[in-house]
Amino acid sequence: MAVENACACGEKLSEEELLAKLDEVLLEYKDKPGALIPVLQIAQGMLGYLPETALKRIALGLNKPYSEVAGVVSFYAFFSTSPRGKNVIRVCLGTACYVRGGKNVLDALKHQLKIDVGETTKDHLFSLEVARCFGACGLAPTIAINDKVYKRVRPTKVGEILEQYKEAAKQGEAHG
Amino acid sequence: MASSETPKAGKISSLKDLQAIKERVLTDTALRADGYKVCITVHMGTCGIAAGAREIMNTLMDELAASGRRDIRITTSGCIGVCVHEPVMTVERLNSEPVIYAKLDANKARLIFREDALGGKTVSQLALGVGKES
Amino acid sequence: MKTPRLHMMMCFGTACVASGAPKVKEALVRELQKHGMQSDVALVETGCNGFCAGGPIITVYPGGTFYHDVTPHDVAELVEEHVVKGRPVERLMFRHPVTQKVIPCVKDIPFFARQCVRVLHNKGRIAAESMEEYIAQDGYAALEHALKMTPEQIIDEVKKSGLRGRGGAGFPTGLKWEFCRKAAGDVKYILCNADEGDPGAFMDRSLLEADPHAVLEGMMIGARAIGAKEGYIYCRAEYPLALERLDAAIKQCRERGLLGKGILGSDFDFDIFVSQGSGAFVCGEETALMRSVEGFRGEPRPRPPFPAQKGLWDKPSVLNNVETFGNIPLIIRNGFEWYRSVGTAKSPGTKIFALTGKVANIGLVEVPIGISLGEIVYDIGGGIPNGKKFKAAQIGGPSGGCIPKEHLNVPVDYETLVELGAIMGSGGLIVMDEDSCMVDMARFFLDFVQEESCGKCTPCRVGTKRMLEILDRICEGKGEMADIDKLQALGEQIKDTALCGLGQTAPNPVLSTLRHFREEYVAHIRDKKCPAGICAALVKAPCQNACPAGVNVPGFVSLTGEKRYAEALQLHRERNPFASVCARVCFHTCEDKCRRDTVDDSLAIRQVKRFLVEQEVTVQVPEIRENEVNAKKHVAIVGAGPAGLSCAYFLARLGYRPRVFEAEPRPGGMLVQAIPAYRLPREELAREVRMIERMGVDIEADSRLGRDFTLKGLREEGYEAIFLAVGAPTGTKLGIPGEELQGVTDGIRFLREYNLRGSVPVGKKVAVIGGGNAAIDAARTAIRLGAKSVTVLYRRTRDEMPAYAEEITEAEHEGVQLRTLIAPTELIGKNGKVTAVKCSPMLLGEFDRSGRRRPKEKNDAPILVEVDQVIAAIGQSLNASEAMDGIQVNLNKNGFFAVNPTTGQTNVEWLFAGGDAVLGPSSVAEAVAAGEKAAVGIDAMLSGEAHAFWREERAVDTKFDPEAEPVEYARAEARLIPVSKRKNNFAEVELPLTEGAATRECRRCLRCDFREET
Amino acid sequence: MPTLTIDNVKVEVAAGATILDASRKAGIRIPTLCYMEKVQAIGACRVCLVEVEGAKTLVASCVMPAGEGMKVKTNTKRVREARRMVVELLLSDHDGDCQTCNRSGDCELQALARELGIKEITYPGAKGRKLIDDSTPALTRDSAKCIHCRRCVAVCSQIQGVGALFPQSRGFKSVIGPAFAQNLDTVTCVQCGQCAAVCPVGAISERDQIDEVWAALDNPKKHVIVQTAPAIRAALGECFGLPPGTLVTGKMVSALRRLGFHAVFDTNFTADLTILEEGTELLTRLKKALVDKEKVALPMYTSCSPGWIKYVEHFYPDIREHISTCKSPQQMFGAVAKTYYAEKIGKKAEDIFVVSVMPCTAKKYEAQRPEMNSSGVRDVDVVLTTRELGRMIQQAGIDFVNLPDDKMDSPLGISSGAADIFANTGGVMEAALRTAYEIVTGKQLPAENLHIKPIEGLQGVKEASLKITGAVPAWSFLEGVTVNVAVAHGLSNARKVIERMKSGEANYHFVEVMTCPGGCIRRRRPAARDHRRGADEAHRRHLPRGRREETPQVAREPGSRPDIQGVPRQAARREIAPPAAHAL
Repeated sequence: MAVENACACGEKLSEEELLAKLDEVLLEYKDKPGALIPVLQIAQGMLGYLPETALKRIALGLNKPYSEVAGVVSFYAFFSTSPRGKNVIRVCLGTACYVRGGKNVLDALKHQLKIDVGETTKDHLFSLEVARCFGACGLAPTIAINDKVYKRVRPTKVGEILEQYKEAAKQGEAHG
Repeated sequence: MASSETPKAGKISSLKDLQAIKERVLTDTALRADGYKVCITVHMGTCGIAAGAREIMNTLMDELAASGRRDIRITTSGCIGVCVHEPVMTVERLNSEPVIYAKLDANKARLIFREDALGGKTVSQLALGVGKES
Repeated sequence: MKTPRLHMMMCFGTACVASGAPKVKEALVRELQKHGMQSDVALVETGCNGFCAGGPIITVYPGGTFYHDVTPHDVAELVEEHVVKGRPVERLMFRHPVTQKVIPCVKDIPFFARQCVRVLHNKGRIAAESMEEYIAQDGYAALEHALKMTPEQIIDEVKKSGLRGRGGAGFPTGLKWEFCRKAAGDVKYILCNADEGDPGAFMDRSLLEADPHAVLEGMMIGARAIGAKEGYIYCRAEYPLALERLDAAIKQCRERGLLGKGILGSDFDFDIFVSQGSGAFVCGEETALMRSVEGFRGEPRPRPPFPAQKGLWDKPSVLNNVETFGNIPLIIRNGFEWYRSVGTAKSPGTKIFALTGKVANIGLVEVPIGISLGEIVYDIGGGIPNGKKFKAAQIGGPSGGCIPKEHLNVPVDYETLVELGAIMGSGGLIVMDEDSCMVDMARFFLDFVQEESCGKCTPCRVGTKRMLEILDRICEGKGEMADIDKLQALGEQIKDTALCGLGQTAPNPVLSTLRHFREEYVAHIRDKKCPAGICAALVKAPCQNACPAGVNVPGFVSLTGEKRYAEALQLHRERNPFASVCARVCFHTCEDKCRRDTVDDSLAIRQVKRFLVEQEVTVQVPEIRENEVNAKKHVAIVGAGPAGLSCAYFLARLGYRPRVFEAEPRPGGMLVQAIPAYRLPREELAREVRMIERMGVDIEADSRLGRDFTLKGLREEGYEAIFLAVGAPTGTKLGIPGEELQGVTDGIRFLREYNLRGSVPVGKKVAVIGGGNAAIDAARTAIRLGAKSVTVLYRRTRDEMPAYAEEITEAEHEGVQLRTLIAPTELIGKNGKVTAVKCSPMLLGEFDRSGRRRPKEKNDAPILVEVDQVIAAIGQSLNASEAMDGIQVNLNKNGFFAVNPTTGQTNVEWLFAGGDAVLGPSSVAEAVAAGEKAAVGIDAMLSGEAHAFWREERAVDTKFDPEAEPVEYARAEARLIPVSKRKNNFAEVELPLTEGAATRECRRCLRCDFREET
Repeated sequence: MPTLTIDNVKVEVAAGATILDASRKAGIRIPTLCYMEKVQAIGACRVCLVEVEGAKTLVASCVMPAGEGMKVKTNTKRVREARRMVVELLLSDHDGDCQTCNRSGDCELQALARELGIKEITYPGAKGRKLIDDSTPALTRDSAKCIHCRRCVAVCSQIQGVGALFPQSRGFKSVIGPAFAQNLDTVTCVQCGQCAAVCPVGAISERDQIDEVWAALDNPKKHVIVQTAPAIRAALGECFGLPPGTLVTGKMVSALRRLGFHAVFDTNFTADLTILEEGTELLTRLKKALVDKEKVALPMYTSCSPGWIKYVEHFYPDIREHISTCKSPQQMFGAVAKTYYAEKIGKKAEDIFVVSVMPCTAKKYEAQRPEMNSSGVRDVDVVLTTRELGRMIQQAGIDFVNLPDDKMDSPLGISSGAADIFANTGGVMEAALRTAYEIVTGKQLPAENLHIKPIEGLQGVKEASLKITGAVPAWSFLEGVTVNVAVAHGLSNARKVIERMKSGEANYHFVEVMTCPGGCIRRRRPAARDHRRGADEAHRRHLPRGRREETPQVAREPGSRPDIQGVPRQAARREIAPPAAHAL
């Protein structure tokens, strides 16, 4: 589920290079049955999201109408066609989390970040999403920031959690 | 410290292969079984460790591995208050009174393991007493 | 390499990893190295252990010592004590939720002990990524066996086992396989549905994480049976760990020849591929799943043709879910007879449930099919935490329904659940307590299916949207009564017309809540009230919502915090005249709903009020809107209890001059007759009664309906409306032999006699029968009046007693003895006087319709309790016909007056009723609410419209900073006078808080009522 | 051969037939919306629900196979209420401004609502997104009117192989449309109008250009002329309640004159020209290939179907050179009208306003192509569809049915029989071959020599071979040559031909492609009332009419027509568009 657009060495690839890599993938998958969804998953893994250029390339490469590719992309919740923030916050609204106050946590996040679900903050630091169920109902209510799951989150603790990421971003800037 | 996967994994192509793996792994994971026939407790209080309980423990584990037995459990416990007799261990066979062995060394431990735990005979010359600690 | 002497099985399931299992493991490695014991201990990463709420979890073998909630800080102690010294660390062990006794060993913990672990037998026992450990637990033996069978024999065995698909609908697996086997074509596929997407369900994830090979083995056997050479596992991308383990397991199988050509030396060629789902719930539907694997939008198509004929890439295909495949190796290895040894005849075997929601032990449980819901919730789940009451269990996710407490006893099997409007589903079991709003719950599930509808067919695409819109309206307080019928009709039609299983079951959560919780819908629509306090638009603050009288709790609390006591009291009396009474005897449902308890503990609202009323020097009369027309109208109120007096109070505020008739010599009803003075000093009540009199209300005492006046007479005198608030004054009989003996009385008579006349005969050895507040009041009164021993006999356990927990505790402090699980069967007497109570020992059996366990006789020898007085306090009733004078008033099923719940009006236009006479024995706050409603109803009837000006929301101008963190004070403790100083008198037991303590307590309020200006 | 009972009527059907098939056979009508015979049966709209004894829920009759002994009920309370609910739900999500909708009176949803006796919408609520797509010359789309029947998706992807329209997003938020619900011009739409033809409501329709025509007619400076395609005269009558297929040529001409057109012509005139040009071009290409050994693009594909040209530009830009350089009859007419005809009547090209009445929305697009300005201005100004013309006649208050007959104008008014078959699949090729044959041999092609037959396994593709014997001296190099030809209709079939050529599986010299299945004649939409008979049946009954008119004409070979001789040939040729970037 890692969607970082960097390779293991930490080096960032340009979009051109990434698209070239995508072409290699397309070549490999070209004649495989049912290739579209795996290719989309790989592409999103590489690019972090699915920009129009990539989707058109995929449509060409797999010989499918672009409208059909778009129809598939927009059908599945996992795919995103806009870049997401550096940190993706997902609030679990599965039943267990919901009955244990997940909605209040979400409200608190919306309030603090001043964005709605599906949006990204102006500084591109956070994107806010809701998730159906992490399968970690014992820890409800939960939120996940990137791959880290926070358990038993209370609306009042949200600020503290966000602060860590803001701090980390500041440090990163200072160093980078 | 990792799990029991063997690096040199060959093809599994028959029931025999499956059984061989089962035998080997069950020995490795025997500790997790519920039932046991013999329980050996090495008393590893500070004094016990100072007196060499670790060595006793290692010896016993080696012996256990060599024996291939899965129904013997080796555990540790704290000091039982007979510090002068350390290292001390208790061997308890199912349905019989536990026997405390004292002033052990590796050789004695090996002997006790073979005679008592495996053979079912109390090594009376090394026994400190019969009965539960505390 | 040394052989490790300890195996630490570390749960590395998703929940434990999220809880920090990897950090704990790091710490363990470091700590073991420090002791040089890294080779003494094998650290084994297992799959999900099932006890998800307690992660991280470590089970140490030998012995199976179970540690939960382990943090890196605990590791040093764990190594030093358990590893080095062999002394298990008690602090980290499991404690029984009720007895608090430590249960060291995993197999003894009720959560595990009561399960029937078959499919999950490897969970927590083997390293999840080890194929060899799987083989050591007889893994792949079933495959080996199956390869020696003919495909028909395999299918036959599965058919005989009676295994039904665990994905939801419960179609017989063997039959499905047979169809596919018989379908024409050389190329066939077997698919595994691991797209588990029900909110609250994680069975499949856990099984995949804990025992991936079991699923692979099941698929291999299935492939052999149907003749497939390729298999696909469709697993959601949201399960990274399960995907990782699956990939690893498949790789191992390929490397070692269990996948590929000529498996285990046979002619069986087979391989498995993983297909990642991308977040579409509808892909759980089989035809949609196959479309998704093919690379399209996962939209279902109509069946027939069934996938067994035309499935993946139009080839015959079988799709089973993870758990179904997990069952297959067991059946082949152990035979169908063994398999059928648990479960029911129609549904053999076990079912795994993801037990979540408001239950103590959240986690994964495997139980025999047919076990009762109550056993799962209480015995395995450990019951409902925080002393809340079970309300319903939601089974089957968005396609399922709610099972209310009335059905805790039903067996959980496919047929029964369908009968109750739920479905087995894939195994999500969400427990809901009194704080769950069923309308909101239905809305939540509908919102889910609505979001997840593929949009292909009209009923699901548009119909569910319309249902959701109606539910949204209801939750926002904009619903109409006709909406209920619309929901019902539309829901039933969608079920009948939608294209696929998702659409056909989408209305289930709504239909099932409509069936079992219709009154909650009605409350939202008619009363604009969300009883559970969840629906934001209807709930200003949960405490206020929970108050039957609707007192602005955050308002008076924050005013008290600013020491504006007069304003606080005035605000309280806007909705409830009995501030001082309620400060002492209120049930404080507000505190039960207080959100502060999500931080630490609920606010001590009643004690704040107790302090507040103490500050009142002279009682201020509230706002009265004088009205000459109203003043001339004659309104009679029968009964000067809290309901009658409240009705008078609110009528007076509208300018009426009602007259109250009271049968007893003193006004107050149960407040004066039943509640002892040590809880409610008489002067406190009298002050508030005087306030009402000062508002222009006449109270005529010693004036009994039927004796001193009649309803018809009142009518003749010109009374235009009459409010009946006569209470439920008669004690219920025990219905056992010996009740006529001397020394036998009922609780209400006993209390009334003492409270009104100042004396009552009290025995030396008193037995009080019952578990309600009246029983405890009687017991504590008897102690004060000099009884040597007072014993409360109750047929259930202390947990089930309806009396306040704090009252029971104080009673015990004062010397009252409690004997539970004991039921009187006979009162034995000598010379006409009672001498003993013969009792039967009881035990708790099945769940009754109130959701409590029904006591049943234990078949032990009867117990004799020696007594010289018996006070039976098991209930109160109303003898309605007595005073009705031939007027035909409708009664409800409990024998009380039936009224319109919003106005209190009976079927007789001019006759209203409320309080205990309608509800049966209930609280003061409920009586106040009933009086207020009747006042509004009477005014509306007399004047043609309602004028309840006090119901308008008024802003409170107290300061509040929403950004500030909540203050960290702990809940204020009540101050009580010592037992020795109260045991022999009727002095008030509880002392008010100090001003400092009270105002500090007020600042603990989270101000849920606060709304940002927008 | 299962036998089943529907509403107590016993009916036997072929294996594989659906309940819907069976009920039609039994004479019981079941309403449908998303169903299109032989094209789409997806059970999505749920209008065709019936009750089957023993089934847990109602079933969609369009997809449920008829089973032996099945007992079906199509008219129970349960069925009626379910159908009503489905249509009510559709209406609740439908931008129901019927009064202003161009499909009012010709709307299947409207008809269904009336038929089911819907009086109120029980469950009103929020409606889906309203996206108006005006991005193409040919079509307008209004997502708020869409009822998600997906007929357009089926024709666009299955019949045309274009795939411009697909469901986007999911659930209530879903939109049927181009990628991410954007405009048609962002995807590879060929503007063939098949989607508009099958749309049961007003969600996709041809761009309405009536007002532009009125404006021209009202402008005294403009000389407004009209050309009508052959298919119109068999279809226009339907707008006025005449039975489908009634020929109304004379009334149409009268009506056009009353509308104020200065001259009324027949596109067939330039169809003959097209055939002549195309036949000659084929021969020229063959000559270059066989005699001059030049590298020349073969096979030659026909060029009169604008959707097909756009398709090639989108999907196969590398074979652009293979397409005949001839203009389509419509564009030839426009060019001729604004040059040759203009000169004849002494007007400037810019003062002439050319209106075409065509059965095809892509013609609107074709007229807007940048290269279509041989006359220096736009050759064809406005293209109307049959329905637009019908509406114009209604707007003018003309009593169409009782009009007297009138005749087309000369010199552009008459044509050979060859042009009359032009609108049918295979028609262009047959006419062109006949012309070429006559040029080469001086004899008429004996009809029995041309056996155009379907290629086995390839639906919608036919092929034939013609051996040339007795060539006149000028064409003697063709003596004994076998010319291989193929005919494809529907773009997905065209794709098959191209792929076969690319893979070397086939070797054709001449290929006719028509964008629409069955050719131009079949592309028109059945009226709403036809849905009760089934759209396909309605089509079937229209089919023979185009050919029927063949006989009364004067000459069978356009080359022999005297009036064509004076027409400037350069007006007949189009420029090949520069290679467009593969604009997906």
